[in-house]
Amino acid sequence: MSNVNEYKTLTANGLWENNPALVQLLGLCPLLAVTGTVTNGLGLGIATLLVLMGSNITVSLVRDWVPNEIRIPVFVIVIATFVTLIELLMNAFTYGLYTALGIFIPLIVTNCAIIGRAEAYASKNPWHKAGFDGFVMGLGFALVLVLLGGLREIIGQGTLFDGADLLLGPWAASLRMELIQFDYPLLVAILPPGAFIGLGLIIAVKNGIDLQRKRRAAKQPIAKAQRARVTSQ
Amino acid sequence: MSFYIASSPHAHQRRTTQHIMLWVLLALIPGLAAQCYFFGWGPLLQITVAVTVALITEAVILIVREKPLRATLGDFSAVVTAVLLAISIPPLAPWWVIVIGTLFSIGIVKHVYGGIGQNVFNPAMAGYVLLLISFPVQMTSWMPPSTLATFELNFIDSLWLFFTQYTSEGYSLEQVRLIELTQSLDAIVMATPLDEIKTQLSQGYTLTEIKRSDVFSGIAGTGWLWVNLGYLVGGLLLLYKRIIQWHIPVALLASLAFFAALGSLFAADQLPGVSLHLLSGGAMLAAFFIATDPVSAATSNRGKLVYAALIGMLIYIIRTWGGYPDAIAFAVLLANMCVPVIDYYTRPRAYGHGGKAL
Amino acid sequence: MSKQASNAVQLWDFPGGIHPPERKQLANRTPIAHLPLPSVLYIPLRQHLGSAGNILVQPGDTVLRGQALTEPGHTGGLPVHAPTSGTVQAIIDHPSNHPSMLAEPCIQLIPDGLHNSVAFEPISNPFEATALSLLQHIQQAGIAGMGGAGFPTAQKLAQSRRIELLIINGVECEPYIVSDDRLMREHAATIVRGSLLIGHILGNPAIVIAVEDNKPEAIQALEHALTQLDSQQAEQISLRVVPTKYPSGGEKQLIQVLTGKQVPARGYPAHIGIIMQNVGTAFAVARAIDHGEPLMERVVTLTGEAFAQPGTVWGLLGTPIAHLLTHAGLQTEAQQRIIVGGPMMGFTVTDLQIPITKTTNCLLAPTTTEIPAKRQELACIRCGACEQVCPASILPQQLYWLARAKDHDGLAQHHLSDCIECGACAYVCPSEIPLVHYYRQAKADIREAHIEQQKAEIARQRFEARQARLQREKEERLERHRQAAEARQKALAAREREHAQQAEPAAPNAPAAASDDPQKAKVAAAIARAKAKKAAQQVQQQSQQGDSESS
Amino acid sequence: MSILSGILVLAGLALLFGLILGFAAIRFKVESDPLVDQIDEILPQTQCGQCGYPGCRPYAEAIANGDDINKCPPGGEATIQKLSDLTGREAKPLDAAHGVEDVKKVAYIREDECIGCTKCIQACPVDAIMGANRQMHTVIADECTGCDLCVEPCPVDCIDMLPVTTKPERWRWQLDSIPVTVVDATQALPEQKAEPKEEHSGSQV
Amino acid sequence: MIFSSMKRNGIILAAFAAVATALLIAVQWATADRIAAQQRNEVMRTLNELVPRSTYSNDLYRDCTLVTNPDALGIDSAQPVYRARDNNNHVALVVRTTAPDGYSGAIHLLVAIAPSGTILGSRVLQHRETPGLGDKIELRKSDWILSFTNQRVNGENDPRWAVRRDGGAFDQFTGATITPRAVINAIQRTALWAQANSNALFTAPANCDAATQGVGNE
Repeated sequence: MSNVNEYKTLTANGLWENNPALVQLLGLCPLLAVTGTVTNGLGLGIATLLVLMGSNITVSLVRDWVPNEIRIPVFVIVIATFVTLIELLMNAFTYGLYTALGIFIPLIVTNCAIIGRAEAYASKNPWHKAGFDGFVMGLGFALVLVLLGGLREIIGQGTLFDGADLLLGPWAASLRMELIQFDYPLLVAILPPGAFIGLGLIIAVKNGIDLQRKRRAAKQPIAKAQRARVTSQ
Repeated sequence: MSFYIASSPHAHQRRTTQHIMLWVLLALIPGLAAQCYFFGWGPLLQITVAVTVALITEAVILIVREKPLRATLGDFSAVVTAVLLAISIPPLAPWWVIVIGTLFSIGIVKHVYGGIGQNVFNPAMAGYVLLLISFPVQMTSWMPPSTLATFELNFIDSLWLFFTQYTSEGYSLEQVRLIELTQSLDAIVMATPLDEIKTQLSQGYTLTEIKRSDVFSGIAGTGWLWVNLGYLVGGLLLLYKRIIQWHIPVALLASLAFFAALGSLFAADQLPGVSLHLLSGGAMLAAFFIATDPVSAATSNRGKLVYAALIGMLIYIIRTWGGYPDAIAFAVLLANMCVPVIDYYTRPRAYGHGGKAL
Repeated sequence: MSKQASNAVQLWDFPGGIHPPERKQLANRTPIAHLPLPSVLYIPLRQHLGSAGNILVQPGDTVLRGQALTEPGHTGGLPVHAPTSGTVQAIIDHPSNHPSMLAEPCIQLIPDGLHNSVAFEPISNPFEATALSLLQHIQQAGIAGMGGAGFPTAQKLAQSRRIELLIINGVECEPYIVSDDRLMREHAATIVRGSLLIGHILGNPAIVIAVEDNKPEAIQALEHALTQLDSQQAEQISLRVVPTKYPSGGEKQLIQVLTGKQVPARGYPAHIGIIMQNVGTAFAVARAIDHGEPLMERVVTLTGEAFAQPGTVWGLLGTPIAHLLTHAGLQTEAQQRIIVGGPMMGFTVTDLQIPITKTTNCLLAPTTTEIPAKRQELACIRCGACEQVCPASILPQQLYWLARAKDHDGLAQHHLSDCIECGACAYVCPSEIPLVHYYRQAKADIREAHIEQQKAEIARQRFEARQARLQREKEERLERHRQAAEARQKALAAREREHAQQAEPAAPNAPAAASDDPQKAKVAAAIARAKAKKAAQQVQQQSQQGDSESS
Repeated sequence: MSILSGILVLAGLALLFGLILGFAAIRFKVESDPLVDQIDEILPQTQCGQCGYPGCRPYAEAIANGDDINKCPPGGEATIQKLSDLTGREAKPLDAAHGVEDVKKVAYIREDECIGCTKCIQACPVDAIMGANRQMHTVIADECTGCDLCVEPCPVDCIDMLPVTTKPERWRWQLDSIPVTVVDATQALPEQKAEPKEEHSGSQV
Repeated sequence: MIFSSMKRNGIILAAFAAVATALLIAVQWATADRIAAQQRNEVMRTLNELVPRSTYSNDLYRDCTLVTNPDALGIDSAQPVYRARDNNNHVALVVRTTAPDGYSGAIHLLVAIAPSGTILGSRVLQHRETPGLGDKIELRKSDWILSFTNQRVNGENDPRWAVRRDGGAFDQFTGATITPRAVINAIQRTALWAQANSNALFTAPANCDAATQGVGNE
């Protein structure tokens, strides 16, 4: 029972309460650079998710053998290995996306969200929980990437799923939607400043929702806590 | 009868934010008049739309944020922002350009940062940059000075162009912007003088050759010279009324002139000189009206000198080597970012902290 | 000679400063007036910086003018004197002449109208007397700095450091106030005499009397007084005219103007060999030494357009301000401001019974057209105007943000403690932010936090000491029990042995029966009372709960 | 060959760094953590026990071991903020389960009702109550932390918690706390004291 | 104690590094062929857009020579030239070239030229022109680049090879004339050079390796 609860908490943390992109504000460099379209966001999101899961599970499995002093180097080795693996695999199987995401795949190594989870969670919990944590954290990160990519794509070029075939194969070319036909799209959305503004707005919306929820939460009766007697009386 | 409780000082110099902003608006008039004389009704149309949008946006945001409406709307800071943005963009840029720009300036750059006094960036310039990088075509479609223009635009034509991009007779903005040059039979489409120089230089012409064109009046851009002089007059008025202090305008212009002179010294025929830099673009507007925005500028006198000199240098660098034609907005925003550092390192030494410690 | 000298000497400038409208003509055209005696005086025990003295009188005592009502206690303090003859009616808590108007102990004196004085004891040949005896005399006269802070004068003059310069401050830079101006015009010779006496106490340093250039009559009067001196004294003392700029009368600023030196932060002028005294203090010192008169009255400016007859008056210490306001013909309006002090640094009061004290130099009652009411505080636009006018070269705007954020460390780093609260920053602020008020509150908060921290430290030590004591006591108790148990066992063993030898009945020791103890009855009664109270509370609580549930 | 050399080079490097880290871990070890002392410094030392721990020091130890930082009503928001700054944890609002922030108070014993039972003396965590058996007790106001632990043990309910009175020199410039008095203009100026009528405090700051 | 700590940490870290490296090497070995094929496909896709697959019969990807000619190609480094042949007939040269004088720096292009001098097509590979103004040289933004297809350069002073504003045959962009000028010049220059050196280029040895062939369509 407590297990179920723990998974629930992990899920809420990863997707909302402690979302790596919106709350921890980690891994912003790839997040802001590649989210010009949904496809790019999704690609990098999936890559990050895979790395995060892989590294979390591995770190958790080896945690008993790793002395405290060298845990960070070991984590880095694990993460770097996974990133390189993903990079090689993407290069081999999704070449178009590989060229589109370009230099940002190796940058996943320095995504603090990953080493942060390894340090904060995976190194203290069993492998299945760590893996699940990696999955929801990665999912939370990927969702933000996709959301931001979607926003920027719609405002900046009026489409959605442009270039999905690069990621998902030729069938996905039909996913492309032309939502709005701009004569003059708001180019800033696709350019890097648009990513900053967009992320800022998403964070603002998230905080706004949190505030609303807090306000709405019914005032629970306050249980009086036991007061300690400092003295024998 | 009741007694009134208040904290000292009880006396107050009656110079309020509102007062300052109204003077700024007043001082813009000479430059604006010159702009209208040379470039038609466009600036006035832009200002009308910009001020309306700015006030509505600010009012809506203030209501949403549950802030006092009268006091903030009444300080005219939103109006100043709107006017500065409106006169910075091409006179007949389509209406939605200024609407988007003003929305961004007031909504995002001013209020998301917390409203007046809190914004890190100059709202008008941030709005300008947004427009420039989003709509480069519209934002570089400048009108030729009326003395050179092929078309004479009346108010109705301007209105049509502003809202539809075509005159009532169906001429497009592109056509209206044509100039017939006297020394060659070519007709060219007008850009700003500085942009024109950059284009021509890339074609291998020398500066002396370029400046023979009608677009230039010998020392600076035709029309643009008078616009800049107009803003200079307005700026001097602000200085005289002590609305602004000399530090920022002088340091900005001096720094820009210094680098321009340095450039001329090394490559007189490849780099525009002092008079072109000071009088052909938006240098005067920037020096007296934009960089002096108190909110986003440095605070101490020494800090203001550093801040303005930095803007001058950045303007020169971006104009000479940058990817966009005008540089003022970028320069001001970059300098805005440096303000905390400048402020930190130009703190005055507090009384009694000079000698040995006790 | 003095005029040429004063013009030739170099002056410095201090950073910042403002030029508010001076409006001194309102009150400086008429001589200092004497008022009829008020019907009651509230003489605060504490009118200076420091602790109050010990009370020497009791309700019902008849006192004479100049009689000491308090004496310095073991914690120091300055005596206060009866400014007129009369009867001590009571010693009460009365609203104080302080921005908070919180009540403070005062001696309530009913004047008898005779104005009989004690026999004053002047010092006949003061320049022959020792500095120590003069200082004692000044302290017994109850003289405190009359410029504003009210620091006991004798304490300030009792310097072990070598003093090279004595500055007599007649700058009076704050708008409206003309007390020192009038005093200099009418009693220039006494002021010069007082200055020389103070100079004598300090071992004859150079003496400079500083006056702002907007007081030509005062300058003339002082110049005249200086020409009356013998050559040796004239050599020692000089008059210096400083340009008008607020706040050039601030101690630190005036030192900078006259000498170009700055008083080190958290230091005193004496650290750089300088002592400053107000002209009013110099006057009081001269009166005390030459006439034996303690400090009983002072010049108060009554000014502002709400007065029908503005001017200056001699106010007896302890006079309720209502008496002075009536005298000057105050015409109140709906939202009347009564400001004690000037328009830049004074504070508003709402109770007109607060007394005049040794530091009350001005009562300002402006009309709302003259000094408009405060408007809504707007957002700071970072214009930096405050920074330009700050005479202490600190960053008012940064301090404002830090004060709002309650960042005490940041405030300390930005030298909040060097703020002299002159109000120049708030005067120029286009958003009308009451900056000084923020600083005052922040300073008070910092002071409070400091006091609380000291108290917490003491509490912690006491708590730890107590814990240690309890631990020790517990161990001792255990030890005693152990010993007792051992003893019991020994005794038991012994008794058993004894018992074996002979059976002896031991008479049980009857417990002390003290049933008729009155104390016990009282205790029982008290416990019964408490129980009843508790029961009543419970009933009340239950009924309240019942109410809240039903509602 | 290149495969093997790749592995060897990386393993060698890792070995080297591992050796360095192993060396550094022993050589540059930081001695015990003074965090508890720092936390204890921040706590108000009222020793009131409202946090659920017997005194401030035990609560400081509990915080250092991960307990919440919002359980100290006497310290209030200011203390929570400081603890948040020190520990890097989120500054949550005061946990109302432990009580609410209140004005500073000091205990006062109504001496005529006191029966001299010494129970309050034993309850006082800072030994701020003087008295002996069957003697009237009194509180040393300057030492009282206002913890109110003495109130409950008193069998005769003779202890009151009174708010600390402000003195002018410790006044905190709260102008809006000064009541605005509405006075009759005709009565205000002559010497007879007008009876002020309290009204809303409409002061401007 | 210090030595045991060093030994333990060193060995564990080294073990991790060794395992990780071995794993990576294994994966790289497994994917190497596929990656090479992907790169080749990418290059071929662009090449085939310019030179239709049906018109040549050789292995265009391998039939590549490196040429260093800063005057003609606008860049100091060696550039690949692909040779399309149908049996032994010369079909086309595909040259990677550079316009160094774009508004914001160099523009990298691929130009296909028939031995006759006719331009078969051109693509922009990489540029940093102003978004919204100069970036219309990309095929994704505008089909302006297609206007060179089947054009011919008649000598160095061919008046048609200029933007309209300068009296030429090609459109400029609103608000930007520098960028199209640079591209036109570069294509003209490259075409003239390729035409003049056609035979020499076709007979040069094939000496490209994978590293220099990346087209990097960005």
